[in-house]
Amino acid sequence: MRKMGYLSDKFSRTFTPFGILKNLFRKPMTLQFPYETLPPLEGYRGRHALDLEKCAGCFICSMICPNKAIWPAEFKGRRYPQVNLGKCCWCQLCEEYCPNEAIKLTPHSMMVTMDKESAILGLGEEGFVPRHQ
Amino acid sequence: MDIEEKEIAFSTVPFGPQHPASGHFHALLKVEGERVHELEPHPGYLHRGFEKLMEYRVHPQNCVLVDRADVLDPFSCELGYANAIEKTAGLEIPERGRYIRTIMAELGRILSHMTWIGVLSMVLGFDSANKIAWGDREKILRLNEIATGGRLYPCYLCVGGVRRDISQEFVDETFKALDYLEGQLSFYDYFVFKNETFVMRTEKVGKMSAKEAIDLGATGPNLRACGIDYDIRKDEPYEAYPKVSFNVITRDEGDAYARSLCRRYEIAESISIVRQLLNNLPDGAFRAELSPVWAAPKGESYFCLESARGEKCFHVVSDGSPCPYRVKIRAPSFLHTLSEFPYLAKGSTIADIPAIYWSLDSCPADMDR
Amino acid sequence: MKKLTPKVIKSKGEARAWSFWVINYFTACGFMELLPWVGSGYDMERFGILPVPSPRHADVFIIAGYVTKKAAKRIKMIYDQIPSPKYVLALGSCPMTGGMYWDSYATIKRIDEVIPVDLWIEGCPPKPENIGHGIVMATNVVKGGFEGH
Amino acid sequence: MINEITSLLKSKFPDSLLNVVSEDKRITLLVKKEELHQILSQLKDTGFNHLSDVTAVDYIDEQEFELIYHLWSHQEKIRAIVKVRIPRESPTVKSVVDLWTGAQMHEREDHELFGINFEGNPNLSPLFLEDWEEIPPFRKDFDTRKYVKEKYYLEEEGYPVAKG
Repeated sequence: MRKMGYLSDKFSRTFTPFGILKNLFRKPMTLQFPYETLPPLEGYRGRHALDLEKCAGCFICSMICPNKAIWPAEFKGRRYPQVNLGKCCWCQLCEEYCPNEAIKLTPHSMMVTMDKESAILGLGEEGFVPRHQ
Repeated sequence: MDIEEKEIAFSTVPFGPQHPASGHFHALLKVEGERVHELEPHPGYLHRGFEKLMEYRVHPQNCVLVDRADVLDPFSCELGYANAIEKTAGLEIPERGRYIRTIMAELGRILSHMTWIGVLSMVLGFDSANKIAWGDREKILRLNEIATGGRLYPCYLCVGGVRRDISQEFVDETFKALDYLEGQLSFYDYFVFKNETFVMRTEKVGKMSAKEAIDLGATGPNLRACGIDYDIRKDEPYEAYPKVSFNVITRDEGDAYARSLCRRYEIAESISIVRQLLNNLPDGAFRAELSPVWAAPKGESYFCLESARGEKCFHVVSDGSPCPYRVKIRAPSFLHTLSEFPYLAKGSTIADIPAIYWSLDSCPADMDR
Repeated sequence: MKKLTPKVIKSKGEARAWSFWVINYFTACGFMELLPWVGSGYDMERFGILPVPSPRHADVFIIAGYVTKKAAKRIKMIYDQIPSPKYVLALGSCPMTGGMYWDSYATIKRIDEVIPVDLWIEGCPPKPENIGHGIVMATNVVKGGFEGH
Repeated sequence: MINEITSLLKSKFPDSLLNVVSEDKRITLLVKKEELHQILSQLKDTGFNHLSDVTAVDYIDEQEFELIYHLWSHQEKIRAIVKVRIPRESPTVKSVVDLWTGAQMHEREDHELFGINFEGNPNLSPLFLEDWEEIPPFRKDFDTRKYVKEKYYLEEEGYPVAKG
């Protein structure tokens, strides 16, 4: 049997819908994605960047990488680490263990591809050149 | 409630891996009409053999790999593994590192409970609470992103402390987020936990007594809902929990509604814990100086911690080489899904199966490891 | 908020692009990054994307993380039940090259041996902005007449 | 509380307790295989009512498995770790399902991943892996990287040289 307080509870419930009105003036919780995005944080672990001069070619980064994502590649006669974003797990161990801070993780992280081969970061003048757009 | 064993036409209904409520876990229900007679669990869809993989990796690589073990509460796995290794080596962590680890552990607990509110209300067909709860957990993920640089998987711990220091911006953002969540909790009280349909769907559903819960191996909020105050943060305190005052929430009905209230009040406790930690955060070193090729000495250790789901223990055997010899992760969801769920499902109806399954808050990835 | 001009459906591709129906079968850790999309963090229903329980009504299949051998059988079964044209979206690096579990005995290393994949989104798991970027790219590609399989 | 338990156990099973280590709130026992079941049921009577884990460690160079039972008592808040060494060839142990029903799933997992046979366990069918022909995967002599290289990585490991 419902307890006696049910009636007063019912009465107070009739006014709750008007409580919804205050939600009309609150900012929507949803982020309208294509038009407004959250500002990128400078500490976020996104795509890699390589400083060609600083890199000594010691490949400590490819030894410490848990997913074997960093492989040596030839570029202008010297061997540099080349990152395959299809294998990487963005754990920043390579940046932590690099003796002279050649490889770094930048906050940029828009990585969408239609074919798998373009997930490999090619080597270019200023370090890594993303093949897709 | 005895069922006469005359000619009863049993049929098996799969509560399959592709069911919106099952979350990649398969169970065969032996059903008579709508009454579930027996449930046979079939896990294994997310089994990656974590313990085997960890034997091939060095400690820093393991710290990164291990937080993928439990998808809903990743930080508790990192905390467990790092502490287990430090116990074998007898390593001392600087004070600030302990505080930061405890803050991130409690934020992980709030994140996991917020996700659980969303999933349980989706499973009960209560979509508006699901949308709001999953919208609110963005605040905690934003904090994760500010402090550790990673959204879901912080990869934040290393043996000997934490990999980055937390900035003042993180402290201010945390206070703002915690105030917002505290306001939302009163909204959830009125909107979810006192909602008549929610109460009707979860009260007296999946009821187990204290003795049965202990025998089945329940831990965490499922056990505390049956009246036993087993909380490792109080019984075997680790990290900075001795310096924080909080109370263990127990209820004694033991049904799905009691488990939900246990978790709801645990969010409030976690918010007060994080506030206490942030107010008296010591400064100084946050990471012990270790050589890059550090190896744990020969030894064995068993470290238990209280994750959002229950008692998560790491048993680590190391033989002096940089890779651990054997790591065993005791996942709380393992017994929630494989020994409590079949016991609670007996005699309930098909409509209650998702409500029972997600009131136990078991993460399939954590169960299969 | 920019006023949205009323949409005039010109081509078949455009009709498909605005009504992706995703099957409610999210495999692994990628599902945690789809929660903001299913919930009200980013709310994918603004793009007409709806999680649908049965494969018969779905036309997009999201592989949200690593795939074990046991799950690969079920994925193959579900993929065959989805009526064509169907599109497959793979999140994270585990379906592409085995990623984190490249040396695990239980996981499949390349998902495109099991089912053909149209769009890869990298990230472990990818940020909701990445997924949003992928969704916007998918709608443009399908609008341009990409038939899928 | 701990020394009462250790003295009780020493009096009851004098010869089968190989070594006992007792820190604060934790006891570690190494027992013989024959007396294992009696010791565990004795521990359950003294209040260790929660079985948290049944773990196995594969010491391949000593050709032995080490089974570890982790117990917890809710009243006294003490943890007990019982270890037992079993030979590696045909590892069989008496099951503890009659003491704790939670142990059934732990033993089933250890059976599938290590190949340890538990007599008395009602259901030891495979749990995680479907139609698995190799040896149990968590044993030390199963090398997962060699297995994966044959089965999955058909083409070579390297990468094309990046054109300059």
